[in-house]
Amino acid sequence: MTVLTTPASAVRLARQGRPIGEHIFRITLLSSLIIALGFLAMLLIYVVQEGWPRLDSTLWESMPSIRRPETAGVQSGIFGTLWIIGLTALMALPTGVLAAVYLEEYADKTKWYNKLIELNISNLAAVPSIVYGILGLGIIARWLDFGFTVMTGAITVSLLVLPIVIISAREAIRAVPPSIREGSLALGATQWQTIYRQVLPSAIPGIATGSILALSRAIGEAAPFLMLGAATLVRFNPEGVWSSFTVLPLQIYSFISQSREEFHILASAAIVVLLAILLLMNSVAIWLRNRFQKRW
Amino acid sequence: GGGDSNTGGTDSASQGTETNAAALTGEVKADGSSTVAPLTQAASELFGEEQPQVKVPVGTSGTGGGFEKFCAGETDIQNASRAIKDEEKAACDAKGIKYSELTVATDALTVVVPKENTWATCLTTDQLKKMWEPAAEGKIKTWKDVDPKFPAEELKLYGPGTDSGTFDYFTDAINGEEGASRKDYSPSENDNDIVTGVSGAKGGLGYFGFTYFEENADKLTAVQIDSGNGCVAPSVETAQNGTYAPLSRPLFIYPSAASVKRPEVAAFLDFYVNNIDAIAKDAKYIPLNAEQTAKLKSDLQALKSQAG
Amino acid sequence: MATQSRATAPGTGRSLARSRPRYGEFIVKTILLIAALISVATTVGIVAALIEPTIEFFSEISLGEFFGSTNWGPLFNPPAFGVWPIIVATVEITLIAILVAVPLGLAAAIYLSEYATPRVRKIFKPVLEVLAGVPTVVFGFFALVFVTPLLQSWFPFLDLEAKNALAAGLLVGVMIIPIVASLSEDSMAAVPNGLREGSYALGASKMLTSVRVVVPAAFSGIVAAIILAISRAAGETMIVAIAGGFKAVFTFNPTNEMSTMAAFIAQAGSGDASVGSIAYKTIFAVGSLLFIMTFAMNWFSARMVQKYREVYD
Amino acid sequence: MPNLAVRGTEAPKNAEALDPVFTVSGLSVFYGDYEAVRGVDMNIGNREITAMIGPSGCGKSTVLRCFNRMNDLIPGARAVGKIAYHGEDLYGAHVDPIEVRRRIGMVFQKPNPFPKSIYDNIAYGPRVNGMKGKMDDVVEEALTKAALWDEVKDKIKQNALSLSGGQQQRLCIARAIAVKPEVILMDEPCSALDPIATTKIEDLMQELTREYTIVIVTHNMQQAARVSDRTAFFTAEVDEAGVRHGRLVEFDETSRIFTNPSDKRTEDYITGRFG
Amino acid sequence: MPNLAVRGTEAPKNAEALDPVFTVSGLSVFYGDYEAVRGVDMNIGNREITAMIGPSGCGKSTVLRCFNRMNDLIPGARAVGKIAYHGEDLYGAHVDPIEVRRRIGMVFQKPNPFPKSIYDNIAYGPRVNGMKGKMDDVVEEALTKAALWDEVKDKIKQNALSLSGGQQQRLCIARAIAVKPEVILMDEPCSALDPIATTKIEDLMQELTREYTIVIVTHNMQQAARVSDRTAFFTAEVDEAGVRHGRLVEFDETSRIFTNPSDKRTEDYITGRFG
Ligand SMILES: Nc1ncnc2c1ncn2[C@@H]1O[C@H](COP(=O)(O)OP(=O)(O)OP(=O)(O)O)[C@@H](O)[C@H]1O
Ligand SMILES: Nc1ncnc2c1ncn2[C@@H]1O[C@H](COP(=O)(O)OP(=O)(O)OP(=O)(O)O)[C@@H](O)[C@H]1O
Ligand SMILES: [Mg+2]
Ligand SMILES: [Mg+2]
Repeated sequence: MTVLTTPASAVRLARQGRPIGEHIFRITLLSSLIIALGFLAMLLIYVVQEGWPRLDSTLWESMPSIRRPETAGVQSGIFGTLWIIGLTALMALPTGVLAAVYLEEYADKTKWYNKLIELNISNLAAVPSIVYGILGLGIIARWLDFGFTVMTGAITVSLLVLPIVIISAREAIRAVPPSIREGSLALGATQWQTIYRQVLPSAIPGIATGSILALSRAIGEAAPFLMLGAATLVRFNPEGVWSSFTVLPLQIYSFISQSREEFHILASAAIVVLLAILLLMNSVAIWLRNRFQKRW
Repeated sequence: GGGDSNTGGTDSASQGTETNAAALTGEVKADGSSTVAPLTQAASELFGEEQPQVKVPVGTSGTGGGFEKFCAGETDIQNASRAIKDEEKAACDAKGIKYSELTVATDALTVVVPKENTWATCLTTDQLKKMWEPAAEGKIKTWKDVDPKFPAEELKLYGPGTDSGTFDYFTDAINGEEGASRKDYSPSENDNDIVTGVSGAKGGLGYFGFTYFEENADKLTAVQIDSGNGCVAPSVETAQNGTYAPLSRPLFIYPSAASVKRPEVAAFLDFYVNNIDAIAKDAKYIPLNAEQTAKLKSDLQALKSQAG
Repeated sequence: MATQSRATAPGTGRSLARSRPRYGEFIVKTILLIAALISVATTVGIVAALIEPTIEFFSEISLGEFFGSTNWGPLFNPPAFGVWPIIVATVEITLIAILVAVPLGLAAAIYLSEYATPRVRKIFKPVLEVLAGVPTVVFGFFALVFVTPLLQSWFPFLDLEAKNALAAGLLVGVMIIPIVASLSEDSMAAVPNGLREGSYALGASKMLTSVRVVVPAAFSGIVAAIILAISRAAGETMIVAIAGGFKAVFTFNPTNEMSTMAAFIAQAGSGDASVGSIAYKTIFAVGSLLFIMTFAMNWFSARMVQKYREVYD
Repeated sequence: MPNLAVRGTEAPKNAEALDPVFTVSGLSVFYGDYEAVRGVDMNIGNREITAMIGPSGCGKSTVLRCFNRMNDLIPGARAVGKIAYHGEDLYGAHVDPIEVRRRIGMVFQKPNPFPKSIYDNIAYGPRVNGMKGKMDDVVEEALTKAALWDEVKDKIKQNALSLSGGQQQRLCIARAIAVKPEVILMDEPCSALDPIATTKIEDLMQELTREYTIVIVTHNMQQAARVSDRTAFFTAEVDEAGVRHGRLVEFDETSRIFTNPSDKRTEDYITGRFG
Repeated sequence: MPNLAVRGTEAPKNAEALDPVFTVSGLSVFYGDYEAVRGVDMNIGNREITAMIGPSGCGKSTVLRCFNRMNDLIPGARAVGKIAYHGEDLYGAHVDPIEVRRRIGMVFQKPNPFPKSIYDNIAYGPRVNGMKGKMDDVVEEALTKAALWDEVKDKIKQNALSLSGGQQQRLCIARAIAVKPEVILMDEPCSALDPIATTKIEDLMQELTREYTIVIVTHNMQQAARVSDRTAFFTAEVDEAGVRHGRLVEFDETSRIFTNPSDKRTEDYITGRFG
């Protein structure tokens, strides 16, 4: 092939002094991401370093103590947190997913009451957690007379995270291609059969992600429990839903409030435990997401 | 749905001393002031070694929040850093909750300054009032404003939160009226913040319980208080014998008469009272003197007999 | 044309009528509706919990005093009920948080959506989501014992107090970065690729395409993300309670200790104020105000997002 | 010069469509206030292949989806006029749309297998319809009829998404057959497929027409010419108010439509002068 | 019998393509390890319309996107061989892809106006390219050339998404013209449009070819026959290893391709026996 000399278009295709702004922009973006994650890294390093002396088995084998912080543990807090998370998962996740199914698959979006439900859910997602504490105290603990029990705490937190579950489950359900629904309906399946057997299984990865985000939030909340006046020093594990309890974040808060240095070390160690539970849950989410996405 | 008590033995409660004959079960709910909580917490821990089946959760809803629950019959023991107020009495009466007031320890409110502060070794109650009274707000800005002899170092005030009994007591004792205080100080629920705040500012001053001072004696100096009878430093002795005035104060628990009928509550209270010295030390408060201890024991007996 | 003949049509022998009853569908729909209505019940519950003490509060304290003064101290003697100091603190901390979170979060979102390879995105997004799950007490603790001392030693001239709005706001900002980043990234990813290609085909660079095509097209989603982040920041309790303090003095200086509305509720709610007292009712009045503020903001943003949607679709 | 090979010329099965499965009269379809299709009359003959052709947006899919009431699922969609299925009004009050869809199967433009195994894809329809009997046999039979059995019999438990596009589309046909429908509707079943896969699907349609009535929408005139017995040509007309409505222009034997259309618009369209 | 109206027969502009804009030799395109297109040689003549036709998946879009380096944006995509633009290697080290795209415009299958006003859509390109001068004139000129000015001149500040599909596609062409490119690439520009809009775009292409070189990918043989000067027919072939690769089968004047193709596969395709 003969290489022809360029005729009319004498301007060649070479770079014509493109600004270095392009590179600066890219680097700025990347550093923003790194700064955000840098905070996380710094925080992790700090608490691990601070809590290091107490990161041993007594931490989860013993009960908290005001007398001997140096050998105290946070077992009751761990169990309390696990109880709350478990119950929240049992209550908030099914309710949230069902509500999402209603809104995505059944609700006629032109009806005022469905619009109201939607607006209400997005509003609730923004309501401060301390206000949920007021709700829990006034309505659940007192009015329903559930007292200051695991049940009250779990219901309060469930209501707190419910909007998150609903919103993310809706996203996941919406992401299931309509062709799957049509395919099922065209075979004579009913709507619920279609949802239960096609839509929900396909939406599992998205629902799982949203659920874990919601439970992560539930794990870390202290403010509603503060309002509920959950006991801070509890030297026993909850035995049931009507038992008194405490949760890790609240214990951490009370440790921070103590003046003795040992309590601060203990607080850092407890934070490491809390973060470990959090990371464990997140990895489960990622595992679920990847596993189910691979299959489908 | 509270933990209803079920008993191992009915005899255990009334005999005052060391009743570990039968294993008890049930739950003794305590709530209230976070200042008093360490005492009840320490009691709960020690009691747990004797009666491991009895659960004693200790909440820290504050004296006010605690009284609300207590007068609604939701808790058995109320920790209070101040005496019950009239409206709270009314609430308890309305629900038919009977109780008595037990003084379990003494606290000496300690006024602290940082180590760098060399001028304020002793302050009169008038000087304190001048710093803290509502009228001082925005006016008394430096130490020099308090007393011309002091340097013109900026005055930075730290104290417990306005909702605490400690605050109420201090304002009453110094400013003459409960709750009357300048607002532009740094309040904190967390005494540790006061330690940090005061030790970090040369012109800092704050107050809190004696315990916290002892733990931070390396960072802070305790100011001697002169209420007209010369300078007195806070200490166990001066607090117990009442010479550290007007800043030593009693700490209370309010057991409910109805709850005392339950053997596990009675056993816990017996334990509490009988070991009050060790408990106060463990909680880092100033223990009662012999006379006060005797009164505590008789008060508990009176409550029990009232409960029947 | 065939008129409607009997159900036993020729060639099929079976009618098209329902062969078996299907009550199940109805029951299912009812259960689903109930699940959706729980959220409405929640709102009703919140209002019910707040309304009575709030009304009692305002029967004693006039709206004029509540909103007309800058002197706040419901627990002092004499008490003062000018709510502005805690509103200012709330707004200021929220502002600091937004100043931190919006640039960082948006930049991170643009990076993840426009620049990162799928593998990088797959790693970074979950890590960012971990940041969203870090308990707020932890952020508060970190702000108090690490960030504030750090700032004090780096910028001594700021004269930072041991508790201050700056460190609290900073960490609230870090807490909401993932909300901004993750939701914005979602809406940028939803921008049809055709728009990007259209821009590249005109000789636009990646930066111009991101800034002038993708971001504007995803605008409604980004606004929604920011509004949600603002609500979270305004209502955040533990970080401000631990690191921001409780001093409610009317000031705009973020190096000072400040009490936000949420911090006030937490403080007074766990304090020694006696129930039924005016101080106690103040908790509910402030709670109502905070609830109304977030609700209004969200409602407003929902409207705005809807308006933009109309423009862009 | 190219010449369109027309199946109709070779074997027009029922010249008069004596045995109509669907009788459509005065059918108009609305989306909200918009009348997408106006006044359609046509009969679909038993065990024939009827093709619907026409430019984009003329309402082919809309009409097709009326035949198994898939349009019910679109909020605001509404059919006016009459469609009788074996003489029974398809939109009658007592008619259960779910039963309709079971009896009148559908295959879509883009193959849409469920993200399950091949086996489960086929078994799904019979299962949700509460069919009893040996599922293995049902699956094998359906796959055999869809000319897919030999290709997949060794990997029946494998995920259906791992099949090629053409195999997926045949799977979708097999899935539709498995519930033993009476009619199969196909909306551009080959437009996502390569030529080889297309040929296979076309052969399959010819095969299936022994047992089933087939209605197919296609963009591809060559395809209509090759496979169908009858062809309906739709187009979009602008009315006085400037609104576009789909209309049925001509409906006749495929051979007639492609060799001697009676309408000028049909001729223009198939000779490529238009669209 | 239908007869394809062929533009090429009427006016073959440059019988020998003496003045090639693009010289493609030995072009293969990979997506990762997959060789999607193998060994393409073709020349694109100046101020001609070149059509690329062939069954789905044969690599038409892939080749087209090499001409303005849009493939660079697909992770893993890689072109091997040579494409010279006026003799200059398009993939040379010194070549700036952004400059390439400015000089070689592109119009996509689905109209993709930015969600901005009509005015801003047109002005976007000149602005990002730092062009000076009166923007109003640039906008008017581009819209006029794209035969859209009269229809939109009164609502120039209105959102472009409020236009009809055909108008949107002409807007996209106007947008491409506004940066004063030398070549316009079009990837199935009419497949989302109705027949009337299609006719308008085709007329526009004829018009534009006075000033621009146009390369168009189309599924619609009638369209290729109507508008193009030269036609390239691609198909997909399965190699020994069972992998499908796109190949250029025949490249010639449109009139020749449609009346007297030299390759059997081309003939099969255009007569509809295939695809
Ligand atoms: N869900 C809907 N809501 C409103 N209008 C619709 C809807 N679906 C289709 N239409 C309109 O109805 C008309 C007919 O659409 P239809 O999909 O039936 O056309 P078609 O002939 O199948 O076209 P194509 O060949 O592009 O598939 C079009 O104008 C379309 O815009
Ligand atoms: N981004 C990509 N990654 C991997 N493979 C691709 C990608 N894009 C296209 N291909 C593959 O390259 C081959 C050619 O695709 P291309 O889009 O060029 O075909 P086409 O001729 O334009 O088809 P159509 O007519 O359907 O648009 C196909 O096998 C396709 O699957
Ligand atoms: Mg269609
Ligand atoms: Mg293509």
